[in-house]
Amino acid sequence: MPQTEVIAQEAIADGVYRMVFRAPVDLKKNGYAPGQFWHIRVTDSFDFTLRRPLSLCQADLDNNTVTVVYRAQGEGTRRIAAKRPGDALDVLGPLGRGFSVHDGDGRVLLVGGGIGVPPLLELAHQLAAHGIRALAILGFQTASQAVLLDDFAPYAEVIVVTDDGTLGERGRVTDFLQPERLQGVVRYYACGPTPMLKAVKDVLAVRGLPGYLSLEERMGCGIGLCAGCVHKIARDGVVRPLKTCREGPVFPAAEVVFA
Amino acid sequence: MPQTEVIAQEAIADGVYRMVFRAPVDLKKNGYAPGQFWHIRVTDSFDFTLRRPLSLCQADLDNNTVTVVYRAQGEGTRRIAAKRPGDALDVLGPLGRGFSVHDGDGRVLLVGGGIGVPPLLELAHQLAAHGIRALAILGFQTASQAVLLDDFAPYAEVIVVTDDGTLGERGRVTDFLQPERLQGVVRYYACGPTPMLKAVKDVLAVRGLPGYLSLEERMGCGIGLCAGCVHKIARDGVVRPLKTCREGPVFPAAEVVFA
Amino acid sequence: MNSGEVDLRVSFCGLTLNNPVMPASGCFSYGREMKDFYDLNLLGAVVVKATTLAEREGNPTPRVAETPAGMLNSIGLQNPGVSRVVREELPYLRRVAAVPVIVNVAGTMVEDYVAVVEALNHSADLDAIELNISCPNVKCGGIQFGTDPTMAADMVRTMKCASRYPVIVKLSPNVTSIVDMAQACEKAGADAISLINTLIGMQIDIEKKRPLLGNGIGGLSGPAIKPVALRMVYEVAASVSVPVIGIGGIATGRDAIEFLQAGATAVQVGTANFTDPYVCPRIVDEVRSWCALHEVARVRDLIGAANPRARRVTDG
Amino acid sequence: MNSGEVDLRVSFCGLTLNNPVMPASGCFSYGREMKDFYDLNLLGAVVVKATTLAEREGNPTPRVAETPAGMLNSIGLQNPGVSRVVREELPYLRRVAAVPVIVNVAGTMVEDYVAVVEALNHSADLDAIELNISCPNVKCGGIQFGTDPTMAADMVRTMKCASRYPVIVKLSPNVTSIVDMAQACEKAGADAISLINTLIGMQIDIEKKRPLLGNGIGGLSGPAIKPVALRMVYEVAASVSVPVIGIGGIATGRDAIEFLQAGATAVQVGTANFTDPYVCPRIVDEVRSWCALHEVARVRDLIGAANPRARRVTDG
Ligand SMILES: Cc1cc2nc3c(=O)[nH]c(=O)nc-3n(C[C@H](O)[C@H](O)[C@H](O)COP(=O)(O)OP(=O)(O)OC[C@H]3O[C@@H](n4cnc5c(N)ncnc54)[C@H](O)[C@@H]3O)c2cc1C
Ligand SMILES: Cc1cc2nc3c(=O)[nH]c(=O)nc-3n(C[C@H](O)[C@H](O)[C@H](O)COP(=O)(O)OP(=O)(O)OC[C@H]3O[C@@H](n4cnc5c(N)ncnc54)[C@H](O)[C@@H]3O)c2cc1C
Ligand SMILES: Cc1cc2nc3c(=O)[nH]c(=O)nc-3n(C[C@H](O)[C@H](O)[C@H](O)COP(=O)(O)O)c2cc1C
Ligand SMILES: Cc1cc2nc3c(=O)[nH]c(=O)nc-3n(C[C@H](O)[C@H](O)[C@H](O)COP(=O)(O)O)c2cc1C
Ligand code: FES
Ligand code: FES
Repeated sequence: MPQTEVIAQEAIADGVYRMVFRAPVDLKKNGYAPGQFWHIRVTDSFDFTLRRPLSLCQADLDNNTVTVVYRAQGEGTRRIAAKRPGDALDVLGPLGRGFSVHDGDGRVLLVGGGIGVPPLLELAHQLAAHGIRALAILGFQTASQAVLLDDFAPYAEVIVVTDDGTLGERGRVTDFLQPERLQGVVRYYACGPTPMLKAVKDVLAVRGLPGYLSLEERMGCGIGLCAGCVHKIARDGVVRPLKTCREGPVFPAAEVVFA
Repeated sequence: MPQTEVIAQEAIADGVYRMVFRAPVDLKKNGYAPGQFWHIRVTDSFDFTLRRPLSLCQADLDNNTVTVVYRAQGEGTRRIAAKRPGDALDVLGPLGRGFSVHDGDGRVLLVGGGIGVPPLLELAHQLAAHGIRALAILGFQTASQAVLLDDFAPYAEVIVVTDDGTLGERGRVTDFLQPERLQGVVRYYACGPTPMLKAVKDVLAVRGLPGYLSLEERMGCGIGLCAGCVHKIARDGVVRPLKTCREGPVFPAAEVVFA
Repeated sequence: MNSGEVDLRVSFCGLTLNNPVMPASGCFSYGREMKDFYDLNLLGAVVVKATTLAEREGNPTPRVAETPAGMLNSIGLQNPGVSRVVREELPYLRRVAAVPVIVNVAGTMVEDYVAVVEALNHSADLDAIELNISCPNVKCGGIQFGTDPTMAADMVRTMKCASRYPVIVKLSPNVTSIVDMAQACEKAGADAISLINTLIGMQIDIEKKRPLLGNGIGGLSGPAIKPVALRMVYEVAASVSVPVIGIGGIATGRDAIEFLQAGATAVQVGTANFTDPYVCPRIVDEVRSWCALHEVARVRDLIGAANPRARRVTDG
Repeated sequence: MNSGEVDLRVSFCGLTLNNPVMPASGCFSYGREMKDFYDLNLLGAVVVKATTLAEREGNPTPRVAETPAGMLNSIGLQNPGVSRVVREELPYLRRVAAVPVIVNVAGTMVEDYVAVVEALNHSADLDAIELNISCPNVKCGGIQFGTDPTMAADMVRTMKCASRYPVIVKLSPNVTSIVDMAQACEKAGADAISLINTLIGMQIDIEKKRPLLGNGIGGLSGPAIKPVALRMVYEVAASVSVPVIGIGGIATGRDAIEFLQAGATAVQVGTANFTDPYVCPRIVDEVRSWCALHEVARVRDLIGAANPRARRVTDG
């Protein structure tokens, strides 16, 4: 049953919220992967016809709760941000295919941009649990937008980058992908705006590094009914628009076709 | 400014609520009349396009607050009933023309049906303040729907009538308009469902008793813009559809034309 | 940019509006009520209720119903008739507001429309007429003109001859091709096109097992219809050279900007006035702030910005 | 009355449905996903996504946008093509659901439609076709058939010859007269009429100054369009003798009952599945409870109850 409840809600940066809710399924039994998402209904009427997809940021197995971190930008996410502990929440998930952790990887790279950073936290956590070292290059527009830096610290070596240099390095995440930094890195995982994903893929493809991209397409249903969320994917020799809500949102970078 | 706030909200009968809110105007300076209404916005978005008209039930001049009593029947009133003390409330009012109290009246009759009872409370209060005695015949479907009986007691002699006899007399309010009961009554005031208003008017017109009816038409704007809320009124020799939100909702009974 | 520096003026039909926002016909009566809420000079212009030759009683109640993000109305052109409008309403409106006044004209037959326009010719208290050939609420009424390009064109030609004021033609969305309608009206001499009027809709009272509105059907308006209105404005703006006035579901500054970018020179706000009587001046403020934030010095530079095929129509 | 006693069955085109509720085309894919949410046998029937002759990629993204109480889509008929549908999808659906299956058929030219229907004739895994002459999202596509009564009639006649399954014709609301369209289709042999498909709409991304959807325009659906859909169903039910299937904005049992009372024999639920995947069985429950409370022993007795001119169409 999708009906669950909000456990905690707090603003953690300028317009960015962290919400904890009781998982709508038994996380242990059901299983879940970093990079999967939750599809959250905005209100209990049908005025908001579309749910809002938010990525798993952290899972707490002991309490069977989930954390999402999101920017309240439009009408829907603002309504979600107005929900208080104890309020009912209609959530579907965990949905889609997330990031795969490859046992035996020595060192991997995480690249996050803006609100693409939160989904990498659960990944960092799981990588650490598998004994895989991670370098996380986390980019934000400006210092007041930066989130979760302390949370990453236990699991990854972190490089913070801001467009305006108000925190960490000044520049874009792609400015920090020099070979000397990526020593020993065998795989990468990226989540962020499409232009960033494309740039990251282009730079790292040249080095022959395999990786995963988490795509962000507007979703209708989130569960494979509408074909609203497709992205062109090259697989088995053909390029087809695949549903990112079912086959993704995470795809092997090599398969993702950018226009 | 219409933006005000909820002070109290409580269920007082099966599906019936009493809400107190801060008046959006200074009641003392602005003035108000029993039978006037408040036009309440359901949410702060434009999804509910129409406000909900609710009658003034009580005014508290010391605190500049207003009480409305309403049935949460449809989606809009249910949302209003979900508002909690401290929540913002967008209210226009007091709107329309209410009941006139005539100094010098000895004894008057109040006839209320169902959710038409609450607007008569402020009237009863003002009549008493003018030293006018009132007989209130208050009808409800059943005992669990009866409201405000104790509130009327200080201001009026009350006869309670229920359709099923579960409280007070069994029957309809019009069964209790016998001449012996109405000894000395010089005027009447009625509020309730249209069939009741029509029946009351018919019975009392025969006796030549002047009175007022509070009409209930579906409203668009509540402030005279749309002509949605009209009722046929015979005035100055012509029958015209007048806007009940501006010229009413209270009209002299003799003017009200029923189909 | 400071929001005080934004030039909000737009112009069409020889009229210059201080800003592109006006209340839509039938949602503002004649201004008497609204002036208690705000200074009507804050508006770009005012469009008054449909005026017919004789007084009209309108349809039986209920006349309004709420729908998801919208409403239905079946007012049916209740109005006091053109002579009282000219005598009592327009002079009053002129007194309280120094902004252009547009009178919405309706009727059943061409002769009615002509007679209304001739009566309006004798008044100095208006600046343009808006030809309502699109009201869904009058039985054997204007609606036919509004769904047939040839009839519409004939009507527009006749009106242009009859009227000493510019003629804005208001289109019905209940047609297969809105572009055919708009082009026919333009060819026939329309000075501007306004759209859309309401979509025809219905609601049923399932307890009573009958349509909820007294008239059975009604006109659907409000945010629900905004996507349809915007699409039609976009298409029409790309197909005619006269100015287009956008109407349908506008409730915020962002909505108004969508219509401007689609190619509308100005916008009308209807249903939202019922939800919030202060909505028109608020939309003006929101448009101003958005322009300032986005360094748009003149609001007219937004007209058609998202519609490459639209002529950016403004007289100025 | 006990809700267990309510007879929810309705029938049309020789099919008997256990209840009048089915998911609408394009909002249910082929059933693979929904069967994880509930037992598909709870549905009255299933309508699958539009099927074309060849595989289609559909339109560029974004393909969906939210609007007030509605949404826009510009999927553009993405589907694997009829041969894979017949081979992979329909047999699977038959296995997981013992309810009637209706295949929505689309194309660009009449020959395409014929070829799809011929391919479907070879399958036993469906019970009716729904002729989609109304999709707004294919450029030189089916939409023309859907706006011209003569073309629609020709198409229906051809399909009736070609198909061994009953032919339901799905109408576009983007026309001046829905009744003309429906009557033309009935005369040409349509076994039933379903309506409405989406209204054409648009949204603009004002920051980017361009239409939000990759395709520019899209189809508007959801509660916002319910009043338009209901009005059209009411009009069509009063003008044809074949069964009518109501579609548009249905999200609750009360909505479904409005359509039944307007004259629909059954209803389809589209957009509401996205808001709440459990909506179809919930609507069935709500209809059942309402009937029990109102002492309606057979849901088919509600058909046309609010529409005196409607023939109460149900085979049973
Ligand atoms: C798989 C996936 C995971 C995501 N995870 C996160 C996350 O963890 N944290 C976070 O802040 N954001 C996340 N997003 C983006 C987030 O879903 C949007 O910001 C949000 O839906 C916007 O809704 P709104 O009400 O603020 O905006 P509105 O403008 O009201 O939204 C209108 C419609 O557009 C869609 N939409 C608008 N912006 C976006 C966008 N950027 N991406 C996708 N759909 C959009 C909405 O879902 C809705 O359907 C994710 C998106 C996807 C596809
Ligand atoms: C002048 C006036 C004063 C009123 N005072 C009170 C009061 O003090 N207490 C009280 O309980 N009710 C009162 N009513 C009735 C009350 O306004 C409606 O019950 C309420 O609007 C219904 O809204 P809803 O959201 O429950 O129903 P919905 O069905 O969601 O409403 C949909 C639309 O129909 C209108 N509507 C539905 N039922 C009625 C109705 N019976 N009368 C008028 N409009 C209706 C709504 O206003 C709204 O526009 C009054 C009505 C009027 C006209
Ligand atoms: C109550 C009401 C009355 C209306 N009366 C008229 C009218 O007299 N003449 C006219 O041309 N349009 C009339 N309209 C249509 C509006 O002017 C406008 O075209 C339509 O409502 C769409 O805009 P909106 O969504 O902002 O309301 C009326 C609309 C409403 C809601
Ligand atoms: C995402 C989406 C895809 C659709 N695809 C189809 C389709 O393939 N064929 C079709 O006939 N209708 C299609 N429709 C239209 C629906 O079947 C339905 O007619 C319309 O959405 C109105 O119903 P609703 O308001 O319940 O969604 C689609 C609608 C949506 C929202
Ligand atoms: S969002 Fe509907 S198929 Fe992916
Ligand atoms: S409700 Fe609009 S005029 Fe009365």
